[in-house]
Amino acid sequence: MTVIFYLSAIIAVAATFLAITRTNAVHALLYLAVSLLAVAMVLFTLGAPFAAALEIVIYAGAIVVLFVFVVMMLNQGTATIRRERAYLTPSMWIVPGLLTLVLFAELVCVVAWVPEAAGAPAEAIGPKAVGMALFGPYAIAVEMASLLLLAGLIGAFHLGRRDEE
Amino acid sequence: MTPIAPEHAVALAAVLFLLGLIGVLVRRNAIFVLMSLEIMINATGLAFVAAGAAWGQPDGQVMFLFILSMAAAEVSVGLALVLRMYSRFKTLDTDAADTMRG
Amino acid sequence: MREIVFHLLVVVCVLGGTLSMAGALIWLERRLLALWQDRYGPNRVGPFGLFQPVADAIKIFTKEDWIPPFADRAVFVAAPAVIVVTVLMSFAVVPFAPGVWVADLNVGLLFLFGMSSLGAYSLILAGWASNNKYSLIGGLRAAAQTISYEVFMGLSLMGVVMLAGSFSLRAIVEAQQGVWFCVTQFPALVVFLIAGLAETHRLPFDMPEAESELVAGFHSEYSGMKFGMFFVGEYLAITLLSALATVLFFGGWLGPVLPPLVWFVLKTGALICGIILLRASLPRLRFDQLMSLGWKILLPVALLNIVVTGAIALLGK
Amino acid sequence: MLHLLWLIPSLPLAGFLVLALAGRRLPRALVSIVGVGSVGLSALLSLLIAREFVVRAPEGDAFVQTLWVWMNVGGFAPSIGFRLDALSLLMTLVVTCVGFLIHLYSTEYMRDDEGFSRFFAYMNLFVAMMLALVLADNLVLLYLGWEGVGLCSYLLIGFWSRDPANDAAARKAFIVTRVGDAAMAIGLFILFTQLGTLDIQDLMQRAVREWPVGSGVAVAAAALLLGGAVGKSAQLPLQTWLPDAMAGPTPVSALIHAATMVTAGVYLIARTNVLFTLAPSVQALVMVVGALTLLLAGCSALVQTDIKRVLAYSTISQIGYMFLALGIGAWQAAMFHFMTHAFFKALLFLAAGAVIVSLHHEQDMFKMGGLRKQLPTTFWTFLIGAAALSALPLVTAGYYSKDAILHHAWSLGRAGLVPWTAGVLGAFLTGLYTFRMVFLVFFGEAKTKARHGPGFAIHLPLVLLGALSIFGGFVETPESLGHVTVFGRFVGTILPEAGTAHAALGPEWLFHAAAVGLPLLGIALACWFYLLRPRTETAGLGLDSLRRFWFSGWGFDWVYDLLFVKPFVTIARLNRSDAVDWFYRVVADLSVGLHLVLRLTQSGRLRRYASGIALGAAIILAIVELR
Repeated sequence: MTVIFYLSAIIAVAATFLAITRTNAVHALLYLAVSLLAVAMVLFTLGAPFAAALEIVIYAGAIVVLFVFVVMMLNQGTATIRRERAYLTPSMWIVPGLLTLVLFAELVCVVAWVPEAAGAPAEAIGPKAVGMALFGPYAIAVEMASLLLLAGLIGAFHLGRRDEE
Repeated sequence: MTPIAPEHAVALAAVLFLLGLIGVLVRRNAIFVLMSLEIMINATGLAFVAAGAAWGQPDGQVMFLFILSMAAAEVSVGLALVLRMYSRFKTLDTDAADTMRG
Repeated sequence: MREIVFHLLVVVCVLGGTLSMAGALIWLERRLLALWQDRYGPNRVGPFGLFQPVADAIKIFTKEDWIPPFADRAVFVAAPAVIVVTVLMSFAVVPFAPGVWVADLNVGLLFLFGMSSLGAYSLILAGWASNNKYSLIGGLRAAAQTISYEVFMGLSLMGVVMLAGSFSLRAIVEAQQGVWFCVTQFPALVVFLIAGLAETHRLPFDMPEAESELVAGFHSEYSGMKFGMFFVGEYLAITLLSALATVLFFGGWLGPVLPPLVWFVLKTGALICGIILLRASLPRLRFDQLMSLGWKILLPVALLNIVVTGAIALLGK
Repeated sequence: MLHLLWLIPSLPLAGFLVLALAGRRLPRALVSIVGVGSVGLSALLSLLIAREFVVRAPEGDAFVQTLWVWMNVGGFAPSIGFRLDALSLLMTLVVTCVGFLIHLYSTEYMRDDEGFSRFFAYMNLFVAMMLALVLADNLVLLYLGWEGVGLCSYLLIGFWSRDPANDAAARKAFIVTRVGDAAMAIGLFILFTQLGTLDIQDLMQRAVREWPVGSGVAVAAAALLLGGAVGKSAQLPLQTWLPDAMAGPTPVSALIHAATMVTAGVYLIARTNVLFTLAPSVQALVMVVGALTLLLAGCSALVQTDIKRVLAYSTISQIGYMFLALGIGAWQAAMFHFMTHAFFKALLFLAAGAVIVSLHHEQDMFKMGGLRKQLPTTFWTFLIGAAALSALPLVTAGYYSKDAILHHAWSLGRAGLVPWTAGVLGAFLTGLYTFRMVFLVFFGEAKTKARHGPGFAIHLPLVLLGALSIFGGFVETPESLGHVTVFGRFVGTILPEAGTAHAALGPEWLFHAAAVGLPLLGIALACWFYLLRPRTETAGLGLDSLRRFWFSGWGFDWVYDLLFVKPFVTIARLNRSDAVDWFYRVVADLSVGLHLVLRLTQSGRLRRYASGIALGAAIILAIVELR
């Protein structure tokens, strides 16, 4: 299990790095999908099979497909790839890189200082437990999430409508 | 099943999050920005699940679910905006959409 | 040790069985279509043309495996593999008979959804990588179709999950000891079959390839073994769909007298024949019809089914 | 039947909602049906409920219906609840029935107005709010109705808002009554902090239990409530808004004067009579206010030229009568006079409206004349109303109600001398100005040509109200005239009976002679000046300055302008460029400067914003860690 975890983690980081550096949108999205699948594996090894399954179904299966769909709709050809390459000059990376390094150092400190989690049971938390929690103490949050999704639906519909300009 | 050290899982989440952040900061193409945002959101969810797993509670996965639904809503509106942007500016360069600058 | 050997045996059998099933299906479909359409079909190679798939295989393997120069090479190569892999992965959680399964996940059904949604990548990427406008349109159609119909498929099965109380396919089969879910969940069965057909891009939902409008759509540029993989993938998907319908709605291996495995194969075979019959008898829909069918009919039906099932389950407690 | 009580205010409210939301799109016929029908149904329902109430009186002579608790804050839990007893039933009947007739009248009066549906929406809301006011079982709901009535009066007085003068009149009505409302609100606060409830019945019981007669708190509370009543009922010193309120359409004037709004003050005092009994000094103040108002307004009515202003002053004067009655403890007589006044004042206004509309919106009496022949129905009904207003003996409702008040004052002995004198003098003035109006409008030579007479929707309310103005008084007659006590027995369950323990001021015949004689004398004088010897009004008496003084309503507007408006405007003008402004200007300049700096960050570059966020996160994290 531990081996799988670290393997998946390495794949996830590598694929993510590739995803944000590609110039071809579809390639980047494929790397992103790989990264998400690897994260799903990580989730599985963390004892969250439900989250892992949803990660695949919704992230890899729906969200990224939606991205691909949009990229294909806009299908801009090789000109954009050249432009992307022009955008990504090495100097662009300096400030974000430094900023991120600082943040990373800080985050590592935070994580390192976290007190040891008391008695973490090693067994997986299945969909039933999640469901009980969802529709028990988190019922209001579920309602809010559904409202959010409805708002997203309406918003996307409204924005996507082609009105006469 | 040997438990994974939660710090390592959280550290993975941090790395992924920061990679996404770099993506947001570096890329100019709106689609890549959105992608990077998705990476960041996903990393947050991973951190929640890792914390939940560390404490043996389902709450982490519950939060992951909410993050998931938020990401879905975000991406649907975001991509619709990208389409609108493309039809308005004929480019996906986020810097082109700066007509509201001060 | 014995268990591990048994397990390995199951894995090998499932892999071999399903792949050879795909080959057999090619023959079966052509024969059945010919029967229903009042013509002969393949009948020259071997008795009843039984060796026709072998001949086809030899031909496909030996053909030139050509990649168009304008295509995106890596993606073009990867695309056909995806569909075969995802479908084969799906078979891992299907319980064929008591004890005869590769894995019994407690999120088995969700795993299936995940695999079927990943399968969409195959068509989309093939369409995009071919760098050809017909293929691109086919890929776009595949994306829209898959994203939409996945919703209804998932929703239709929630009633089953509610009644069985588990995402595990084994548990779902065992929950049908009394009465099969095809009785109690009839609307779900209908929605599931329609959505499943749409997911596998079979007639009457084969808009992504649509020979008459898109010149074979997403696989126009494919030839040789890459084309063969799409072909095999499609038949594997049909088998998977039938097997799933059997597991989810027709009691899986349950049945009197005959051994469980036989029951499973019989039910699956009957369903496969039914699906082939659908292909033989129905015309292709238009794309807007497909979308309105999904969002305006299947979605409400599936939602209603969930609400009613939930209410009954709650009252029955 | 009684449980349908909630429908009475709800029906007009529903009518208002329908008309306000969809009125613009509805055809006029439908607007009329909704507008009139809702009030009509309400009137019908209140009649049925009244029958039920009289035939089978509910326990404790009151029916309470609590719909829901309005709010519940720290033990303060006013309900939306209605209380039906004799007093509120009387008010409800008058409001709905007279209101219905006025609505019916309006369908013709407002026929050609472009704001037809808006008008009926406001009118319906007006009636609904008044009903909420009278039916409320706690003072908070009553206050809601109180304010709602004020709002509707504002909307309706300024109905023809194209003319800024109308707007000014509406604002004046709103602001002047607001002064009284503020006093009333403070009164409510005092009552609640002292007694811990605002439920009217509860409040009265606790007040009697906890406050001795004449205690300071009781006096303060009663005085503040009186302030509210004075504002709403246009009594001295807040009477100035009512004459100007004539700017609204005539049906509105009729509704304000007869059925709603101005009688709210009378109702409030009658409703909280226990409180006023506990504060005798305030009750005496009520009497004084009533007496002064009645005389002042009577004098002003004497010299007006606008027919509606005459009626307005006469309303102030008649409400003064009611206050007078309340002030001397003649609760029943006050309500009786309220009822008859509602009938004949509505009648007079509607008839005046008919005259005005026949004369192409001419309101100056000196340009009218000789309409007796041209508008016979209007003339006769107006005459009935005028007779009732000037308390023509025996045959009119006004006589009986005014007689009841005067008789009560008479029977108080020496204490009743002032109110009695005021009342009788007022009766004389009433007769004089009323018939001055009648003679100027309907007799003499015609100065303006009337167009065709009004139609059925105007005549029917006139005739019905005319009948009520005559027969409405026969429900309560003095001992010497049959001694009918239907009204007294009906209201007696709520309002204490007038005590007659004191020695009367004098022999009975003297009282009757004065009460009958002085109005007749007034009428005779009017007859002399305006019918037999016209054009002698000003020249004959040589009192031009006095006339102007009275015409302006005793100069109250001038005084208020001098006392409040001018100083305020002066101070405001002095204060125009002061240090406070300077301070704010510096603040504004600073923020503009800061904006110019901050604007630089608004580059429109998404990545810069994101970097900013990330930098902020880094800084916050650093702070958290280094702490």
